[in-house]
Amino acid sequence: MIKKILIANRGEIACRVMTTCKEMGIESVAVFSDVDQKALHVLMADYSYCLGESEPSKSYLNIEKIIDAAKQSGADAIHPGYGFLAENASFAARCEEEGIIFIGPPARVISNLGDKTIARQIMIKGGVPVTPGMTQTEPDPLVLAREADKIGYPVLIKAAAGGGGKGMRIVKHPGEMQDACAAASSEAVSAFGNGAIYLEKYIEKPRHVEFQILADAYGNVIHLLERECSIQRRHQKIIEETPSPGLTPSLREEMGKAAVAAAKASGYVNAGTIEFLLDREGRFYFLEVNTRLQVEHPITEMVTGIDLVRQQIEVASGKRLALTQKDVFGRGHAIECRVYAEDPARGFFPSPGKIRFFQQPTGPGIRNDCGVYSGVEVPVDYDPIISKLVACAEDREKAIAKMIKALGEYVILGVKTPIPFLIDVLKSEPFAAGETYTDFIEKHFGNWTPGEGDIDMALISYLMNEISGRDKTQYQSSISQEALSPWKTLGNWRL
Amino acid sequence: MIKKILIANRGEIACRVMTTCKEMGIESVAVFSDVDQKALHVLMADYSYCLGESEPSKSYLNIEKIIDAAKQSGADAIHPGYGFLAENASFAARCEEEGIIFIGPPARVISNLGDKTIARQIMIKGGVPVTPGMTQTEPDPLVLAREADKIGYPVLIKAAAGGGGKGMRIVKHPGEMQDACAAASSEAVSAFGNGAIYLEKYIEKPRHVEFQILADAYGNVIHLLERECSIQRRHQKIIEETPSPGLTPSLREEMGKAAVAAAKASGYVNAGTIEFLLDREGRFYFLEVNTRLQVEHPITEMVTGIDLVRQQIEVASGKRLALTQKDVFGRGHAIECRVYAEDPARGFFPSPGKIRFFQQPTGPGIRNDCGVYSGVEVPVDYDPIISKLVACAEDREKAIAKMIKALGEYVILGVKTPIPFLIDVLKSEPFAAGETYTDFIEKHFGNWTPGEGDIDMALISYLMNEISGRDKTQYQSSISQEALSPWKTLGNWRL
Amino acid sequence: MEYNLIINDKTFPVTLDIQDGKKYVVSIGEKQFSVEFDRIGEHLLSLDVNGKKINTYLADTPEGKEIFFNGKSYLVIDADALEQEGTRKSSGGKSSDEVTSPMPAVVIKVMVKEGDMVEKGQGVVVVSAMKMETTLFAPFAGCVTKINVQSGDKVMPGVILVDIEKIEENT
Amino acid sequence: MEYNLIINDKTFPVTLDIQDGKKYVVSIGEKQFSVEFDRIGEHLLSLDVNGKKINTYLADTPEGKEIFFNGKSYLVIDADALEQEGTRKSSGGKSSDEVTSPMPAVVIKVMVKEGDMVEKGQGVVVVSAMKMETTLFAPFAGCVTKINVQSGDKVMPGVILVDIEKIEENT
Repeated sequence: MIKKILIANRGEIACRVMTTCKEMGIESVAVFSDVDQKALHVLMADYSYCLGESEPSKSYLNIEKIIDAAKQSGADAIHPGYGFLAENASFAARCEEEGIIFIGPPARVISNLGDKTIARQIMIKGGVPVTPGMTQTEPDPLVLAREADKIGYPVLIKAAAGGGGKGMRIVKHPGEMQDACAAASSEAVSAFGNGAIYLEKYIEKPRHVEFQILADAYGNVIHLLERECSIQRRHQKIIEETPSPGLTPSLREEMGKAAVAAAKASGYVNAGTIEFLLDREGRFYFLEVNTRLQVEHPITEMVTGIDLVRQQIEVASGKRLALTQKDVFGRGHAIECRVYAEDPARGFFPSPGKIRFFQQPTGPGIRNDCGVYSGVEVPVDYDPIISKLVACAEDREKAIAKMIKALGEYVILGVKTPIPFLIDVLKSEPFAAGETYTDFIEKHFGNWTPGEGDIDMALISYLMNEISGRDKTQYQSSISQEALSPWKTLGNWRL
Repeated sequence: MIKKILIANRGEIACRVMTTCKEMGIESVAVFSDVDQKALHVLMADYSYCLGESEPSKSYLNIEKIIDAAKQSGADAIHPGYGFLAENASFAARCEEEGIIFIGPPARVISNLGDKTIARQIMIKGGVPVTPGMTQTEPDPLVLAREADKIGYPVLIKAAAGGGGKGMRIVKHPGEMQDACAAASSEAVSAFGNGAIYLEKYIEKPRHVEFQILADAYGNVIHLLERECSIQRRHQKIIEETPSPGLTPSLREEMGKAAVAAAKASGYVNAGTIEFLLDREGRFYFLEVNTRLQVEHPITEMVTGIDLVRQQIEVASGKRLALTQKDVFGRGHAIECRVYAEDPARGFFPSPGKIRFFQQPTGPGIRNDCGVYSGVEVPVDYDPIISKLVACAEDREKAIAKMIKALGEYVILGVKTPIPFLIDVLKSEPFAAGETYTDFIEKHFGNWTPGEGDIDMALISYLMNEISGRDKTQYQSSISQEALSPWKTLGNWRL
Repeated sequence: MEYNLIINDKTFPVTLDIQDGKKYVVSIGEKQFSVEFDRIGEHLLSLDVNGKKINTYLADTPEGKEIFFNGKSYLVIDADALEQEGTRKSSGGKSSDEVTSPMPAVVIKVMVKEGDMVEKGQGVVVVSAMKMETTLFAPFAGCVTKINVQSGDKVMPGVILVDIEKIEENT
Repeated sequence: MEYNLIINDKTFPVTLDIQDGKKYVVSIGEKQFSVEFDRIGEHLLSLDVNGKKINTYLADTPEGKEIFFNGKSYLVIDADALEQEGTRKSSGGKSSDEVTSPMPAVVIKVMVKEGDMVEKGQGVVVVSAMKMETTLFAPFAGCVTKINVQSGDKVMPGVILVDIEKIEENT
């Protein structure tokens, strides 16, 4: 069994992994860059290793330094979290070579599924529905245009190495083909160092629905139901929920089977996510596999009651899955909001800086996977996520109400956050109606502004604080009136 | 529908009720005594009314003042919480008279079930198993002795108005009968103003197992599974869990049916708890009905996913139960620890005072129903509960591990708490084995002492704090280095 | 007491009167508010405004006093104090003729050339930082007088990327 | 530097050496610890002790410095500072001849009479407060010289309920 895990990550996800480690009696090792010396994940760990300069390539992306830290600390295993090295096949391979357990799928699986055309081929062989399109990359725009004619416009040009919307172009008319190919390929070169592109049918106004899967090393695969992740800005999810408002029980069963088939076809081991696009007619198409713990995994944990990190660690230890498909059932409805240090009023531009006051919402059905605390700096160097707030209640309407209440009570002073934006989205008619398609933000909140708010109350607060500031000495001295404690009278022996 | 609720209580339970009010869009009105002006429940409310002097009879137990506050504030309904006026039939009747909805059962039901002998008669009629014993009070010790001979020793003398272990005596031999009757009766007089006693078979080494029930005004009754509450000190529960380690599925079903029968027999409406004693042979006996929200209700909410306060409010609004028995199923295992301001090393003596620093544990599956914050005073005037910490996980073993971790991270400085005691109980062999009988604390932890602990680490901390204190000016000046923020460079327009 | 407080570049004259020991009257324009409060901690005030309670959280930031309640933050600045300080703050409501990056970043694209006329809010430069690209917009209508960077340049906060000469609008 | 620190009435001589800028060596008896730390907030230190990390929380209380980690609190007092102050604190380890209630309470029962000999830890008075009854015990063996209360009396903290004259033990 694993006794000590190095977490090759930072922020909320490193903290999340350590929580389960501690419950399992496993020691945790944090790694950190210079700017993260006082980061929450460092405080939470049993041991910590400094990786040096803050630049990701010199710290959290530096394979040599991380392997070295694992060896020095005597860690049996490495958990990569998400981002950074989580889907880096060479890192997984390097761990395998060094005899360190990589908590994730085998390097070969990461590598195969990381290439979109290979992944498509695997899925087609496994009988998983894919969007009509090519299974090979193609440099010649003329060949691509012929394929587009066969599939029918609109089509989507995609980069083989793609991710995060980079190297993607929608083409609605044959005339746009040549320019779009050139643009997508050059974008892909600069983003991934690989300009290879291919072409798929473009699905209009889809939902993004993904299935959580769990697989052990003995061929047992189950799914843990779906997550709907259609609320995105710049191709990044910001609100996720489960169950999806777009699924019927029979569609859920069908998609779940496809997800399990996808995992089996790729020889998957450990936790992973099969992403699908779901069109308005209830047809679904394989999109990609995320070969790691997903950012939005907590909503699955809330509705299934299963700790996914524990499952990951047990599978990585070589254990068989203790769960079968019939042990998995969802109850209630969970919603996650991603809370970044960013300014929703100015194009979600990052807003790093010192958190001057921080107070998390709490209460029944509330979970906040968090990586910061009062007084800490959100550094400019990394993804500016502060936390993921999750609300779970009996049904969707109650979960929305719970989330709106929790967001309203989430105090983060010193950096901007999307909280007022998230509240407006959750209170909106189309969200309440479950009309969550991938164009949701663009369509309904493209021109969002925070609005005036309650200026009067802000002015009143300012004044009362000024007034109270004058009494600050008095306030503080009352704090130190310790002499009045009844315990003073105990004399010098204890009851 | 109810629009504004006055919560006739304080502390964590008042806060708990307000949380659901807010999620339901219902305004909340707090009442408070002079010492509670800055209490958390006052901060959380939309409106608040001062009741005056801290003495309970002049504030939280003062029916006139509370009715007056409800009228002044325009509250439609009153939620009594637990304790104080929660099981006071006159208060419920008074609310009925004033046209204010009392969120609890009808006054008549409270009154009937509050008298133990009447309650026994109701249960016998309803076919609910009761401990062999008398259904009438009896002043003559000779008559009581004859009854005891019939039932067989040991027997338990109980006060009709009893509660909290007062007016109770175990009698093992006929010779002790006369003295025991006199003692129990006089104790009952001074505790309840009513010396009436009766007699039951004494169940040796039982488990305390209770069932949560929900009933609407139309005769629909369901149960929400059981809670095991055997870990008690001075007849007060300190650790509760669900499911009970002592129940088989068939016994659970049988007891659940008895609980529903008990509720129906008494004409119950709203949420309530049917308490049973369970003997070593799996026989169970009606103990009493708690005609209110129970302190330990959160563990039921965790495993069933149902918000009991919401159900209470909806039933009180005249709605039919939306749930049927088949909608209720438990998942996972939940444990609650009650955290009081008290000193476990000195007979659990209350330890009121100022909370100098407070930091709640958080994380997946953790809930802390809390009534305090950093800097608040725990007053000497009331029940010294700080919070109820709840951990929920896949199974009992994991829930115990989660609770031990959470307790270890629960920072409460300034007042004593039972946290080290609770950790030792949860780590103990008999607890792990589920050997939770009502004599658990007495048997296994009667002579508990906190132990030395890690003196070295405490000394080291002290020294490092001293060292760091010298640099405090330096530390504080680094806090105010605001001038270095990159945002400073934004100039005078905003991006 | 009279205050001039700035929120979102608007100045609000506000008066504060002490009614008795604990009660205050705040006047904002035509509106009057009866206010009581308790200080709960360094960052928290519990207010009672016209009988309704609300908790507000406060902290000092380089830009002014940040005040949070009901899921929304407000930046409040005392105009008089500002004047006394004699410094210009970012929310002081005056104009600037500079486009700078708010943080260390790489220039991805310059979208204008010298001599171009730009509208208020028009994209001027695209920079990339913290794993995301962002467009810097013109803060007002004007004429681009100088471009100091090109695609690929690393820029630090405060470096002026593009100079824009303002054309007065009717506001 | 040398310190004499008191925990649970025991005094521990401790020495502290600064090794380099950030490293310290703490010696407690025969044991040596290599320590680094970061101050995280007013009440929190992040320590690294012999390579293993631990967070400890601290606050001043009237009785001394309260230190919390791993679910347990410790009360630490600087014996030297105590001496300088010239005051006796409750954990100072000296004797008292008073029995007082720790809070406002009602006397339920007096279990001794004047002239009684009592053992250390013997129940002396039962009081009721905060919904519970508690027994006050004799802090040491001795002779009851005076009883100042009777059943039903309301007592305030600091009121001496019973005077006990100490009989010296061999400790």
